[in-house]
Amino acid sequence: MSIFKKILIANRGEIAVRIIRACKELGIGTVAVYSDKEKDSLHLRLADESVCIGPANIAASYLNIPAILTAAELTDAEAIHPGYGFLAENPQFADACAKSNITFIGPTTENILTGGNKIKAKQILRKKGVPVIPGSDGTIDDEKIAYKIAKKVGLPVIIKASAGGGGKGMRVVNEPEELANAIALAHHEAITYFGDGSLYIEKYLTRVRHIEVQIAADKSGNIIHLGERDCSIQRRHQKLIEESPSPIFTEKLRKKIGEYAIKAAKALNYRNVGTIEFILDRADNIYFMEINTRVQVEHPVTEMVTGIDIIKEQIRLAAGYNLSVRQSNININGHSIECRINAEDPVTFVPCPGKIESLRLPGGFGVRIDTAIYQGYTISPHYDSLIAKVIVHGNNRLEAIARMIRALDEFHVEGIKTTIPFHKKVLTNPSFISGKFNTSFIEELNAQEAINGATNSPLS
Amino acid sequence: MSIFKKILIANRGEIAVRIIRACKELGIGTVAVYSDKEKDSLHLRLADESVCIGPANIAASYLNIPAILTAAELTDAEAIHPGYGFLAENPQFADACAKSNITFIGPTTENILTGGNKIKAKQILRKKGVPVIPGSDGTIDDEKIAYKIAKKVGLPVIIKASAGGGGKGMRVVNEPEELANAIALAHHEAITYFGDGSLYIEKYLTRVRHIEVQIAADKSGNIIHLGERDCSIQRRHQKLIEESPSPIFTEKLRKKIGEYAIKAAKALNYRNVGTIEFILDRADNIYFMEINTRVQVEHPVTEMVTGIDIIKEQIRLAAGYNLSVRQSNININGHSIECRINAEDPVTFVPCPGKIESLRLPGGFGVRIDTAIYQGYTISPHYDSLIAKVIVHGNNRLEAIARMIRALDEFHVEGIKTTIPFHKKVLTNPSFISGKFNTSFIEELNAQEAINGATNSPLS
Amino acid sequence: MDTNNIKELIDLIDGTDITELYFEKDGTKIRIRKGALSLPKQEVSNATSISIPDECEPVSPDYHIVTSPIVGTFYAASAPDSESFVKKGEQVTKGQILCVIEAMKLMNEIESEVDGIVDKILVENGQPVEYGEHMFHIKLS
Amino acid sequence: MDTNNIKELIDLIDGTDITELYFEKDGTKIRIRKGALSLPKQEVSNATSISIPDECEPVSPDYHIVTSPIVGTFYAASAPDSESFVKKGEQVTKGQILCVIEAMKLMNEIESEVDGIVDKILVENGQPVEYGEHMFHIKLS
Repeated sequence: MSIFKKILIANRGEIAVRIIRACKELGIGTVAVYSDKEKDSLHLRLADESVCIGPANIAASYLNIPAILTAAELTDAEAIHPGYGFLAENPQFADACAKSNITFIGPTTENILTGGNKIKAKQILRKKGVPVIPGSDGTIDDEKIAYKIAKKVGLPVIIKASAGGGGKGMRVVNEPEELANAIALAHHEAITYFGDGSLYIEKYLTRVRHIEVQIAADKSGNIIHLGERDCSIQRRHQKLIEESPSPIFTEKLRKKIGEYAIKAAKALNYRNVGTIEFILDRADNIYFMEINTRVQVEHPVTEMVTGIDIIKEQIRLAAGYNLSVRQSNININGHSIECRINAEDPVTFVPCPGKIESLRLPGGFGVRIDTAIYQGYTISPHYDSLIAKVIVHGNNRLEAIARMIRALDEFHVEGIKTTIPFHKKVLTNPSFISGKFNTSFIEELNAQEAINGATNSPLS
Repeated sequence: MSIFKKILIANRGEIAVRIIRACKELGIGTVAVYSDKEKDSLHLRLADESVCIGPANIAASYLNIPAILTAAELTDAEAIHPGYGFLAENPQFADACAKSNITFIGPTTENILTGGNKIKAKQILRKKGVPVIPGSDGTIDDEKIAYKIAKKVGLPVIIKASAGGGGKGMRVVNEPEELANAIALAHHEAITYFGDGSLYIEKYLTRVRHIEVQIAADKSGNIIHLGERDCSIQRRHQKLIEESPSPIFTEKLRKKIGEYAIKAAKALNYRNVGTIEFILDRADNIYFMEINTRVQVEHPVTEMVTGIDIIKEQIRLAAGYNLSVRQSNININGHSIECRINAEDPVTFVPCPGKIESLRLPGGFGVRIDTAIYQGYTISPHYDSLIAKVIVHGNNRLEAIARMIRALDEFHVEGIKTTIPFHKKVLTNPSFISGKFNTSFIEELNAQEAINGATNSPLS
Repeated sequence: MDTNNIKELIDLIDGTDITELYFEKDGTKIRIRKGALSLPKQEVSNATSISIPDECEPVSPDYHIVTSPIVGTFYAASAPDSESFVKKGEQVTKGQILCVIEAMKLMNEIESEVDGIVDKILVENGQPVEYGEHMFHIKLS
Repeated sequence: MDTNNIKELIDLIDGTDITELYFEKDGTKIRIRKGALSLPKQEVSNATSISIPDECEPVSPDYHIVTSPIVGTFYAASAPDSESFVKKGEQVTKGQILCVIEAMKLMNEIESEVDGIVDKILVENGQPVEYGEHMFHIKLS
């Protein structure tokens, strides 16, 4: 067994750069792939080799399985890292890699399939004693069952697509008479977006916290967790600010959620790194929500507090090594916060691609920048609007917040609009600073501003 | 007692930026000072206010005590941080601040005076049982005494100016007949450069390691040390690469040198932060060399392994707070390395100022950049050639080295020459990687390359 | 040639989207360029020529460039011991096979979209090709 | 070819969007370029003026600018109840005191280096001044 000689990175932007960095530090050769309008992208410049795999249209390039596998074969890459998004949670791709004798850097195809089937995942974990959100134990085959469940768990409920994600195929139901229509609509969306109309029903928990646990598992069955991330600052189910540890977590709660995460990983026979997402309600009840079978955008906050390089660990695990650390050696040091900086209008959140005319990134003690932008680079409208992740570490949460504010003050960018002013508004909000907030924070902040009058907003 | 409302930073470049960052995180207002050709300097842009204090000539601006104090008074700054260099170790300046009721952020005037008088510092510490380099116990008033000492400690010896620094007023003597002439020359240089002809003589220790210990002391007499830094990679007494911990240190040696450092600080009645410099010889003997009564260029490597923000601690101590940590709470986590990137030719080390046409700084996990440069900035020939400090942290020394190499690979700069290629050569050298090197490393590396032929050098 | 001739030339290209005209005859040389040129990351200089990106080599409109539609391995012939599909200087017709690109064990035949003469073959047998990589220049006939 | 021919050429391209014309004949070479040189980091624009740094305001050579030689506080008069050393429109002679700048409790008298008329006083009494800050414009006489 030895580490790979060369890895192809089937992604772009900051995550491709992140993976290339890990490979370089491990002495692994790197192959970047790109679409034909991306000759200036940073991931090409940093990789040892690069292959153009198709036109800007992502279906023909970053989702083009034959092109990516051919690029890997032509460059003698032994493994493919899919990053997040694109093919990261595509079981066909994981399978196709295996058939081409190329290691897919991620969990097993079985893990990906279970992660993608939210009903199945819930069923398995409920049986193993992991609490799940009250609701249907399987698909809702008829409307009457849906009524029964709604009555049992109490309204509001949410209808979800089993194969869903990204807010699609989801419908909240507040009144019994809305149920039939909601099911019909969700079914239609589920078929349209995912080609699978299976639905399930759950109690709709509001004003909760979104807590997730990073896990890692090796082929010998060792499983560890790296503590929790609090991702409750969301706008329309999109995470904006993440932190580790959660400001409201006690050691007791951390131990409990960690045990659930490990139980879940064990039940699913999980391999490689992944994330178990939970809901924490106002009474500190923990409910399993879903499992993400990939590395996540917000993985750096866990790296900052544990000192563990999750991407390096992921690559080593994929190469067949056992975990490099034991649970007992994992300590949470200080506090870390990540702000996702998007090329978007800070008020309307409308994407704002364009050329970066001038750029000065923040730096100094406790500041980490994960980005693929540079002065003179033109942000393409074809891809995600995430342009940089600003990650800070401090000895405690207040130091981390002060550091993030000073880092965002330093972040100078001309030529495009970014969400930096929005982040500053959140970071200086008393509820955020107190740590007492929930998934409705942004919504309520915006509602409050609407009441105060848009003209009073520092962002308008 | 409360923290300052506003601080004037009597410096420029990366250290001014470093101090402004600490102030911002502490909620302290900042005043930058600058010379009239520096309107584009980053420290002005990041500070809340700025005052032009004179022309580019440093004697008329950054060394202009009345101008700096007037700027502080006009802006209502309560304290002045001198950074390093310029007025940082000038007792007249510290005194003048006190007379103007402005807090000098640094040690007492008495500490600065003792630090500047190397003979006195040695005498004090020898009495307190801190080993010092064998040599004269005071100034050498006549040649005969010098002969006697040289005979006693053995050749080679070094003649040093008591008020000296930066390699000036120093003469190595290998043969007895060279002694008289060396004394005459050193005396002449000492008068020319420092206005004080006092000399002392020491055994000249070669192939040793330069080890220094960061200390911090509060007004209540509490003193802590933050472990050692190994600064043995030097070229003509200029540090190029520093690391913490030292690759050859055992826990026992760390405990011993820490005790010496604290004993020294106690003997000198030291306040605020400072550094005790030692020599470690091939038999692991430790000798006190000198004390630096300021923050040092290489302070970040200590911050990276201890998690303690030395500049914040320094400001708090100057404001009258006690130390925020105890010795028992200080742990050395992982390994940190700093490379000083200079705007110099990587082979000849000739300064190379000019406009930065294109710039991409390294980033990602474990990488910290302390710099005041940006794309489009023109490096002035009037100041130091240090343009950026690249600091990395890893779980162990090999990870830190791999991370530094990948960071330097990423560091893209056009328009000026930098010492980056030189650093890469050192970082990939087997002796450096093994950790077995001494202060002659760079000299011997260059000599070896001269033998191999300049044309074979990857840098020529 | 006098200024009248030049006026004629200018009238000729003015209003068209031609950006450069160069003319040389009997020791007389004329170059006319049109349009604002911005040069990235360069000081203002006397250079006013348009920088040509890698992907669009200076091929006159009389030529057709055949690019690779997929990532794969370029094969000039159907089998190792066979003759090449086309040779330099050879006349090809629309629909004629120019080469094969192997990807995922599949042989993708690449046909000519034009009638013309093979002017350049830019890829060697067995060499990997990227998406969009230039493979042939075909002089239109 | 003489200047008339050149004038003709200039008239010719003026009003068109031609940016360059190069002409060589019998050892005579002419190059005419037009308009906009693009400056780095800017969109192509019609602006061709040189950007003027803050410190050198456009003052004609007939004026002398008195700048502060030190950081300090500007005083227009020797004492709070005294008259100003100089007023706008007043004639001053070389060596005449214009103002006092206080720094470190020391009063530094600033003398005029020229003869002329005080055209502008840019600083108010009691206001802090930086090194190099413009204090007076004096119209040379």
